[in-house]
Amino acid sequence: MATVEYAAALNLALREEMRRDPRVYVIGEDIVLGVPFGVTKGLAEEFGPERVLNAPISEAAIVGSALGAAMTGLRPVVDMHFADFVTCAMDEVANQIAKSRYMFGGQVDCPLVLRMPYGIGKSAGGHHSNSVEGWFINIPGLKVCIPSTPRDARGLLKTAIRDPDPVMVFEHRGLYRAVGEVPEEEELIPLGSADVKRAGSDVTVIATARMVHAALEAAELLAREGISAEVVDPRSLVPLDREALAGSVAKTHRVVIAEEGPMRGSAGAWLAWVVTEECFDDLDAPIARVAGPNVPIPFSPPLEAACTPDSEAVAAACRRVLK
Amino acid sequence: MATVEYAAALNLALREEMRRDPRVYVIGEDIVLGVPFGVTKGLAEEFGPERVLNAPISEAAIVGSALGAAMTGLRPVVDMHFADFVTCAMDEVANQIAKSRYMFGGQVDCPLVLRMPYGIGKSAGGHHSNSVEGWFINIPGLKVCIPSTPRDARGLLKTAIRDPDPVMVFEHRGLYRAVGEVPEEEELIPLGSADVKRAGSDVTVIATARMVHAALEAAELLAREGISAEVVDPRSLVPLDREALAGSVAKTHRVVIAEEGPMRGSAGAWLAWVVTEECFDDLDAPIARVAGPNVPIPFSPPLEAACTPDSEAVAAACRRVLK
Amino acid sequence: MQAPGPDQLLEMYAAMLRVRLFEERARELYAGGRIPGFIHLSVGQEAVAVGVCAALRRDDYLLSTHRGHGHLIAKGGSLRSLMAELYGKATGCCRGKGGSMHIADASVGYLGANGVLTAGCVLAPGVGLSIQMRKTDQVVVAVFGDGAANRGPFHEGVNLAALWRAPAVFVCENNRWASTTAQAVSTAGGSIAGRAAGYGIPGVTVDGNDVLAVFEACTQAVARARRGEGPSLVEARTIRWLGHYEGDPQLYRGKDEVAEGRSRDPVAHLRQILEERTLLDAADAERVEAAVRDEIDDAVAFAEASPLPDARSAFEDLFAHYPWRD
Amino acid sequence: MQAPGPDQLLEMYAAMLRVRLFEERARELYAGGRIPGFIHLSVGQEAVAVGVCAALRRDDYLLSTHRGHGHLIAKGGSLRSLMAELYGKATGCCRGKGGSMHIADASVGYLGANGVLTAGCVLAPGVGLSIQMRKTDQVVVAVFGDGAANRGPFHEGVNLAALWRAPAVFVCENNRWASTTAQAVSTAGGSIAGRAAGYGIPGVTVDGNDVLAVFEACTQAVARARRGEGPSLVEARTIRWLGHYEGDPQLYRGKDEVAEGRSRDPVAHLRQILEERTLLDAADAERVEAAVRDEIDDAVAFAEASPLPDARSAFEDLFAHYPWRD
Ligand SMILES: Cc1ncc(C[n+]2csc(CCOP(=O)(O)OP(=O)(O)O)c2C)c(N)n1
Ligand SMILES: Cc1ncc(C[n+]2csc(CCOP(=O)(O)OP(=O)(O)O)c2C)c(N)n1
Ligand SMILES: [Mg+2]
Ligand SMILES: [Mg+2]
Repeated sequence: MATVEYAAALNLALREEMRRDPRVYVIGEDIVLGVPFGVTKGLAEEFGPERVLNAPISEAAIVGSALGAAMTGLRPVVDMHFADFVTCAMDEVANQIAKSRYMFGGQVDCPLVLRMPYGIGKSAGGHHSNSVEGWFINIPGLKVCIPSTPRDARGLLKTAIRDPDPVMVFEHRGLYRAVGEVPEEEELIPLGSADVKRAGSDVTVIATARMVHAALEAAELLAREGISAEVVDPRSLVPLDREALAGSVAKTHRVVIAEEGPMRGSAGAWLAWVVTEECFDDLDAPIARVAGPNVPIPFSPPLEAACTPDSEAVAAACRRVLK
Repeated sequence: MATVEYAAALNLALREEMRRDPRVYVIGEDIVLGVPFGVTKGLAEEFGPERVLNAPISEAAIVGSALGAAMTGLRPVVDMHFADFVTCAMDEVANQIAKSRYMFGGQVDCPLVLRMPYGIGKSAGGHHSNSVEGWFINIPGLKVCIPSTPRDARGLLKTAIRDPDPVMVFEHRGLYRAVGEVPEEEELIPLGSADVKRAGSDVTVIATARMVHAALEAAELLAREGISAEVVDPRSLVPLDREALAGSVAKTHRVVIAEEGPMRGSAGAWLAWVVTEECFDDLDAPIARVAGPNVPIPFSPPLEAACTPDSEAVAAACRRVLK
Repeated sequence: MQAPGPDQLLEMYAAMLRVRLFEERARELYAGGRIPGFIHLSVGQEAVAVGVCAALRRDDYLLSTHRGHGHLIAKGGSLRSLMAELYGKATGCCRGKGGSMHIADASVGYLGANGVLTAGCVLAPGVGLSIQMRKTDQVVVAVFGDGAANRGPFHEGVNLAALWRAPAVFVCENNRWASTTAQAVSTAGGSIAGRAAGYGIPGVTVDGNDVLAVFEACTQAVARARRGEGPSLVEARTIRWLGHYEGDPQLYRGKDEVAEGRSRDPVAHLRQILEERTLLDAADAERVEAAVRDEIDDAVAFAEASPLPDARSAFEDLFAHYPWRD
Repeated sequence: MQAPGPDQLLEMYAAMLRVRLFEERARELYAGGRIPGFIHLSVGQEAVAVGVCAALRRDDYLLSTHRGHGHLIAKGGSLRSLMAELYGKATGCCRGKGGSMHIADASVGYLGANGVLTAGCVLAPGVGLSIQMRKTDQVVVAVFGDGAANRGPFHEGVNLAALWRAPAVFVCENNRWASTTAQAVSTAGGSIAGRAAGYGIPGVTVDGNDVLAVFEACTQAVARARRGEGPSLVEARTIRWLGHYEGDPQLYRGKDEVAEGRSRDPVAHLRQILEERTLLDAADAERVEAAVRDEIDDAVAFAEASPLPDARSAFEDLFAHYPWRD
């Protein structure tokens, strides 16, 4: 095991897959130098400008061209720069990438990956802090994963690149510098396999991306209070490992769902639905949700903090469902 | 009361508001002739081409220009042509319209309306059948209504036009020819006021748009079986009339939520969450949801039918929660 | 450029007729309730589809529009699976999932009609990139309407293709109208070809009722693309004889425009050229037409005889691998 | 066009200095940890902001970019509320919600910086429409970068404004770079002004380091717009002296470019003109600079002294009416 940053683990996944498969290329704005998060740094040196393409500021064409390439034999990995800007290529994602295979009756494959750096942090303000994964789980035809650790990031991105279908990878930008262990040997993590990040018996916290870490911190706090929290990371939202979620709830009977995006209409609401559907009889208390408030993310640090769900919020929700 | 079509009721609302307020204008593709749904028919004759603007096929500019106009004193009503094409103006809606007031600290108002003809019907295929309201309830800064009858359509659209904030109006295109009574006198229906479309005591069906009618048909079927279903139409999703939903559930203790869009990550999942949050102790059975499957809407009639939730599905769900 | 030889001219004539008669037949079938949904026909515009595709090889790619039957036919796609798709049958090219607005025939490089205007313009550079990376000498054509030229993806797609020197040709099928809206009031500057200069690529306007003019312009553009010299834009000015969609009352235009179209009938025009060059006489013409009618009859019979898809197939084709409950 | 008189020239000089010194101060404050988030500075580009805004009235509108401090200052916005906003203070122009990338000062028609590139280009025709419908003779300017010119909203916005003959001016602030990407490799055709012809509107390229050149081109474009003759495009070629954002290691360019910029310092250039015309001597210059420094000191003191916003205010300003629980 090597200890690496989340960004470096993603970089490793890209390198490994680009070495393995000459059809894989990466495209995005400023990716040759790997600005701003460093994920694609050094790839151009190894794979040349033909496979590491700095694109003009043309999100629709970046994403649309990836579909054109994928339909005709390549395996594009698109760097969305900030997930917020997927709005500028929304038709390409929602109507073209998600639907082409289906509408054409399976005549074409669309093996492509959209890397989506997302989330709140560092006072980036309303246009650079959005959590938009909820939109995409509502679009049939897309797979959606959301790694929380360097190891998951590498393993899921590799799987995503090999997947014959379009996969979005939501990378929380607050995690790029987070470190963790990554196996030396190649590792593929299947989509649809949740991971228990901490075992516990009193309450199940289902958390994604940065909120996994908030949940782990909360679990520490709660442990001191004698509460044993299990932290389950779905790792992919589509497909979703319903069995793993249900298995945990069958044990704990209490559920907290934690995400960063706005409370209303989000992925967490869907997860809550799935838990209710799978585990209604197992639930001893109403599910609690932790999510951002229904406002854009404001700039000023105290305002941003007020809109950022944290470990305290998770801990409080756990106490609530245990009351 | 006059009996009019849903499309005509919307047309009436536009006329009334354009007469009342010279700042109101309508813009969209082919709206002078009112193609394809007839909602804007005849407006150009009455209000002239300055206030009824046929736009080029430039969704981003149509929607973006509406924001520019709204911020500087006008009251645009945008005809999205098909809600599906909001993907082509997603940044303008999600990052500009929804966020400007907030990010600018309240310096500007953004009073504009986006009319969103949506839904399944007539084998229009994957690019003209989407239900996307779920994305927008997940975007703070937008109000979202979804009328099911001519009366609601007129009353809500009028309120939306007078609202100082951006409002999306989801108009199911399968309802445009539906008829219903509309008061002769002016009527404004406030956002955030649900309507009980049929009173009942055994089960609450929360349904939107076309599914309200499916629910009413289902209620008829069920009545013959001795089951009394109450049909509650939220009419707006943001704001949401939580009290009315809770009030109905307090009476029936059983809930079915019916919508047309895909099951995963949709508005119905959010409604289910709200019901659980408001009424956990009142619920005598798990909530049931009726929604479309997680596929794009296919073209061929039997396939389309297989993907269109109907009154049978609602009735079956009611029976299920009553078992 | 080499002028098309007799055989190619005759092939083009048959293709023009194939499009014309297919569309007319689709029209009848739609009126008779055999075809569900909405259809946008290309009667009067055949010279564009055929002129473009005659300049292409079978392994070249084409990204089409909502008005795409003619492009598919001209590209050499199967009439049977096309007609079956319009019917919504299980044997349709998209297994009944697509319909008129989403037909595709990957076997001839036809990468899809599109219900979203201008969508193909951003796919095109990516197809071009794929050609470059796979080191084949294929070419990709993106067709779009005059109305569609006003959407952002036109700008982004042309710019990107130009930067990459992608082997792409952007073909604007300018039929003067975007549904009820005249080109003159939706397209500032008045010329779509004129916009090419802004991206440093060639842009030409041709008579889109003259298949040889379209063919010539496209042949040059395609040759340039194959040589690795990058994309071009061809604006073909033509006239749509029928409504925007079947059922369109056409309140927005007078009968004179259609009369003008008919007076410049692209099929008759090519026939006249063939006759002048004594490549076709009345008997030949009848034979060609009969053969095309047979093909279409066969396609209709195939579509009629085919089964509707099983409802369960609605849940197939979304993903290559779809092993989970969702 | 009338050449600017002495007073206006002196005002422009003060404005240039105001932008320059504000940006330099913001840089120090950012380095010192007083300003959170990310900032994009416009040092070296002052002639664009000032040349554009000098051609505008206070009641004209401006839609800005992520690099928007200079535009706000040149438009006459309050330094105090700008600086307080950069600090994230409650007294900031956006009450701390916006920050550098989302500053706005509606009191001077500055309708916002924007974290999404090119967004202003589609807002502009609507502001123009509003001006037309309200029958004022205002003008709207949309500023965008050279990189931003490659996004679709540029195309759609310019086309729509041209169709409407909107009183709009599109100003491309071409500083050669879009973050790490050179204009040459992102903009096919090489000229943004050259794209104007495709929409039938005037497009000119000017030396963006020469405030008088920018002013002259913009004055003509603004006059044209006010006369109801429609939009124009002005491409001002300038040089950014600092990184794309504060902290940018600038690995993508050599020092020579910044040296070139400094050798064509737009502030020094105007000062030289003023000196040549004997409108400014060393003592005047010192006085102007001292006054500007005082303004900036005052703005910093205001920002420093202002309170941070109360966390509860995060839940205000979303809607004009927000009476419900959600
Ligand atoms: C993005 C988008 N906007 C609007 C529509 C609705 N629509 C379908 S066809 C059409 C007119 C298209 O005109 P043009 O591009 O000139 O093609 P033509 O129909 O003339 O072949 C419109 C507005 C659409 N399908 N997609
Ligand atoms: C739609 C969108 N895409 C990408 C970005 C990220 N980004 C911010 S500034 C920038 C470069 C902008 O270049 P240019 O338009 O030339 O303006 P400049 O920074 O040179 O002033 C990029 C890519 C963004 N903010 N918005
Ligand atoms: Mg047309
Ligand atoms: Mg730049």
